[in-house]
Amino acid sequence: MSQIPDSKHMTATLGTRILGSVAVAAVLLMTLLGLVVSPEDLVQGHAVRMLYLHVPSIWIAYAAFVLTAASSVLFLIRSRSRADGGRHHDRLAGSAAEVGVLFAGITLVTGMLWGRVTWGTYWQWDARLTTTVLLFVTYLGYLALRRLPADPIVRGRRSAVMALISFVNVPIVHFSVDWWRTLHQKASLSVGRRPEITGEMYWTLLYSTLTVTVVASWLIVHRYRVIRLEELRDEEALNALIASRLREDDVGN
Amino acid sequence: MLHEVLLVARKDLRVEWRSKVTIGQVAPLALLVLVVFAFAFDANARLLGLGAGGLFWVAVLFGGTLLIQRAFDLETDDGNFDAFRMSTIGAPSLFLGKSLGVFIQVVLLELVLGPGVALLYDVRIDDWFLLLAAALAGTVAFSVCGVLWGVMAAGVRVRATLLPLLLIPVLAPVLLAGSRAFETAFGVRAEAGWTWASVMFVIAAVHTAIGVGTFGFLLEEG
Amino acid sequence: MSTVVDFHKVVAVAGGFPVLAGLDIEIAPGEIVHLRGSNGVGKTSFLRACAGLIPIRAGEANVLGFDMRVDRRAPRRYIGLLGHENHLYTDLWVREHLEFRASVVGASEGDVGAALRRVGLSERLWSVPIERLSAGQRRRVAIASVLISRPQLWLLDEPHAALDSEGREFLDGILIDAASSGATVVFASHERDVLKSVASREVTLRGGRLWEDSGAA
Amino acid sequence: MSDIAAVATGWGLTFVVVATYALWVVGRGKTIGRELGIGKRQELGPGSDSSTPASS
Repeated sequence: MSQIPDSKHMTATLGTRILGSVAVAAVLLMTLLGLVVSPEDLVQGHAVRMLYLHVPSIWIAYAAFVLTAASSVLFLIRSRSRADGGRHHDRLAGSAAEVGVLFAGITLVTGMLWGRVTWGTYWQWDARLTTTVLLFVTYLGYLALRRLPADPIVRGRRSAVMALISFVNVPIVHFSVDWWRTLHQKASLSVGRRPEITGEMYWTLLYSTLTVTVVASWLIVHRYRVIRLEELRDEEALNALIASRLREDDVGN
Repeated sequence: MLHEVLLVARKDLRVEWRSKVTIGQVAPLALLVLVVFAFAFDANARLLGLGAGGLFWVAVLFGGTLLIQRAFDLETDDGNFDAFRMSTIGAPSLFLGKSLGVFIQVVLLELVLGPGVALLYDVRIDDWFLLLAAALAGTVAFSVCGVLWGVMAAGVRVRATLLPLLLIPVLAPVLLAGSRAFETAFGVRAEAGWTWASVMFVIAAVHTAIGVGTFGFLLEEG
Repeated sequence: MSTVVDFHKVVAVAGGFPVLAGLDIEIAPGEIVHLRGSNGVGKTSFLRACAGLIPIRAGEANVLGFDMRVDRRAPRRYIGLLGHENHLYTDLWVREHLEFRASVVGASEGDVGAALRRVGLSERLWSVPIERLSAGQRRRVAIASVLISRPQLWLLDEPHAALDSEGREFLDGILIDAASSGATVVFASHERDVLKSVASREVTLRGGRLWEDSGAA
Repeated sequence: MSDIAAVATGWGLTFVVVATYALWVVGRGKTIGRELGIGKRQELGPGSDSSTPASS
């Protein structure tokens, strides 16, 4: 009754070790490129170096929330047919959301520092900052909902629905806030448009984005495994409890 | 299905009729909030007039959140959700019925708050039609969102703190759109109030669809 | 249908605890089963599992011919459940509450009066808010709410709690009538002596499984 | 605040936060792994477990 399935890939695997090493090396190079090699911006000065964290962070935050939403939808439509009851998707949603919140927080902090230098104020009621802060709080709420003690399936359904609504809400929030105020520098990295940040700065930004993506993937994979281990531990305890309950009355029956 | 929706809504309204929580407690409380806003703005008539639209919706949000809480407490206090789970009433009907009940109670709240804002903040209404349309759209959006989140927080020990945390970020666009649309209706902002009103209709429609589709997931335990 | 409830080695988990651990039981139509056992042996969980409110983790469970592992919502409409809680809207008047319950199950206004009379609630209390009633009177309203849906399977958790002796007699009469008209009754109760008359079978649970069974009458 | 100070604060905070989170996640994984008596055989084979996300 009590066995640990495929236990060997629970903590570190060769794959994630390589990923982790790559991430560390990439971060070192990114620091070098971002803080030393790349030039100052003519207008922004050193403050442009903040964008090498700010822009990749918001990209990761959005990507993580997309992952959360996609996993949640899969959880809702597939949980009945999957052998694990959709727990895989639930874990993925949970770990991605946590990493997303982390990077949304980093986006806010770096953005505010950047704003202090460039705009002269920590906070502007600018569309993207406002959207980001709402997003940040929304997903903090999502994590709070996940932390509630509940049956795993109940919690999974509840948080999946919340992730779905939160995600559907992102464009609504963005549109309405954007419409309300627009003051932000236009998107720094966008496909099909001439980037406003050019040359070495552009490549540094691109490279940082890649690096942060690697770091975030590593974090998500490990967070996933921790959730899995926690579930496994609970499951173990429960199975042991069931086994002992099934045994205890055998003589009397 | 319509029959079931009306059954649920009528039950909730009858509970309100007997307990008078909305009219007797929540509405006076929301009025009090309007007074407190005047303290915050140092009773500056110009500022209050400019912000009246937004302050109205903040007061609605505050009172409405209490109403949502109440709407689900009366289901969980004595295990009434079990009765619903055992009944033939479908989850979509329950969702729509609860939303309708909350909607009517929020309308009651607004009927008290509206004149309060108009009198206390000295507001003149330029465009009645826009005002009513925006109020309708915002209230529908508030009700469906509220019921959707209300059931998620229902019966949880920390519901009183969890519900606002979940609800307010989602309602931020409604708050924004409602405020802007009201300002246009009050003639203090020359902006497309109708577009803001339609934003709220879209939000209401989206959340109604999600609620009808997912309420069953939220209701079932285990 | 030879059995109303057919549980075979059922394991059910609630709140991270195996509340049912290998429960075997069969209940036939028309039986009045008295569930016994001390606190925490799984009486409530058994009733809730029969009602499909707790998922079955292992084993086989059929209720009213529905496989509970496939769809545990299916039998609910034929089941009347009275839990520890009364499932009452305490702000409403007694009659209003019953009218709501009646309209949900498609019963008529006349049924409301009949059900209230059946549980012995005097007519002067019909237009009183439920919150003003005593615990025993509320229990009677709750029983009337179940009665009005004419269930095929009655699942009652401590239905006699808070009832006075008159209330218990009313309840016993209702249960006997239900069983003689073909319905099945399962109720949990600590109190042994009072209920001997009404129960056709006594089942004792222990540790989430069957311990003693007096057998079908 | 000078731009260099702002950049230093931003990068510093980010590194501290991400590193703390990473250490917490790994540490928690190791703790629970030890409780369950696994994690010692971690060098076995490449990650081919279908139920963990691809180690991109």
